[in-house]
Amino acid sequence: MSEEPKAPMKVREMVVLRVTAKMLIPFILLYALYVQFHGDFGPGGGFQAGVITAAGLILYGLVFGLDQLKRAVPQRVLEITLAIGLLMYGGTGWVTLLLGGNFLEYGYLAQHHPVHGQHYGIAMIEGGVGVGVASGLLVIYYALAGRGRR
Amino acid sequence: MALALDILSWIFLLSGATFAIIAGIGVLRFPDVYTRSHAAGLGDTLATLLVILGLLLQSPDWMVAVKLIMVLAFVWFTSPISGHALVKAAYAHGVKIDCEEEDAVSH
Amino acid sequence: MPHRVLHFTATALLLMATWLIWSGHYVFLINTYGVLSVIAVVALGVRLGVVDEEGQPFRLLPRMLLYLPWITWEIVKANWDVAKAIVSPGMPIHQRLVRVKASQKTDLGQVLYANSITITPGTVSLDVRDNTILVHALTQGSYEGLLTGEMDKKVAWLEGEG
Amino acid sequence: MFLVATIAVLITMALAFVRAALGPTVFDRVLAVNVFGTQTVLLIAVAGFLMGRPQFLDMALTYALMNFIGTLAVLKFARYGSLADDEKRA
Repeated sequence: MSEEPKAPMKVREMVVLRVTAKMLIPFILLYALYVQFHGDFGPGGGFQAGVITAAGLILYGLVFGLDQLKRAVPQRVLEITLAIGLLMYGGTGWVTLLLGGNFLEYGYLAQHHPVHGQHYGIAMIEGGVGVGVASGLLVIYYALAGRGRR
Repeated sequence: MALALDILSWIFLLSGATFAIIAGIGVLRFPDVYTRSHAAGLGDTLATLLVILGLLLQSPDWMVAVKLIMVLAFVWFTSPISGHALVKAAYAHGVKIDCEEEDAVSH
Repeated sequence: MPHRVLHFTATALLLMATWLIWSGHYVFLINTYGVLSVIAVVALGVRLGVVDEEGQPFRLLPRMLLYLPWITWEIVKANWDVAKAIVSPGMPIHQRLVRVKASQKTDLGQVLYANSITITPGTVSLDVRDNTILVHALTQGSYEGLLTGEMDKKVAWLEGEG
Repeated sequence: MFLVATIAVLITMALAFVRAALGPTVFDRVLAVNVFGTQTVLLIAVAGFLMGRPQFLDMALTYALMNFIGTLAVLKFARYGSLADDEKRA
């Protein structure tokens, strides 16, 4: 029984929030990825996915404390993923330019199948937006949550 | 058959709507935050259940039905958590309750 | 250690099933995204420490299926009581604040009990500590229903040998 | 019939809005906003059917999620004056 995994931090006083947050968070994160990858089919896409990811992690931060969240998702990592998100967005645009099209003219990503090119392009852009928005919002949360009213 | 389903759906939607309005009246009418939280629970649980059931009977395919059930499950799962967090925060903050605390653990 | 790996796998399967039910688009690309997403979520969940026996209590599932209809019926009855209290002109409310015993053995069981109390209108749990729950009851009926301890026993049964 | 349900939900939202405006404590306002949010979820679901576009349900789920986390965040801020501290340090 010593193998029994311990809660990351004994938040004894908030037992209801701790247990239920543990149940919810995986599903929130999965839902965010679902929204990310079903952008073509319904209302959704990178921006909402980024917001939901950030919301799930902010819920973790609210329940387990900012320090605990920062230990799992360090600010350094977020600064890098924020840059990666922007690069994915901008990079796709530059690649289409280099391939002879206009900025973000997706058709040029697959020379012989413009429709495929559009799929790759949109997937890249949405991915970039999702990663960028999630990291950006979390960085903002880190910055704001560190400051109290008092 | 379709008519019977429509009528059942009607009944669910209308009773759900009624309970939602009753919940709203309760939130407005009750004297303090603790009693109001009970009224809010009314809107979260039965009103949501009935409205969703009414919509379920009208859903065009099973995807929509699954998503309706997901919405219901999510609301039912989170409603007690936010309700508990709310009254707990109000109590810890010192919002007065109109009665004395009693102990039922010993018996 | 194998116990934990088993749990991670079960969680991944649960998440994958959720993905498939949600998605509705069964093409190779989307299913691949699904598998990758589930792996990513489980990895992040393990890192956050939310994937364990307390977060995904699979052993409760069979009894949960029997518990859910019961609690749903309790919720409907409690709603009826509170709705009556709201619409009657005299507003027959009788507030009580009472500390009741939570005989469940684990935190998870007590949380399930506290949430069951809160989700039935007429009673709301204020505080969970030291195997007791502080409850605010709205009407005489909800207060008496709470004191019978029926829900406490049901949730203890649901929790099983914990 | 969806229209009747929509109107009822809107009435409930109006009632909750009055409570949010009246207060008196911050917790009453949070409670009212929470009720408002749940009704919004129902409104999105019913409106989706009213307009024949049940894809709105994804949005309803997202809104329910935001309502829940928003409520917890505001409560935490109202209680501790910060979004970072856990209970022991506050």
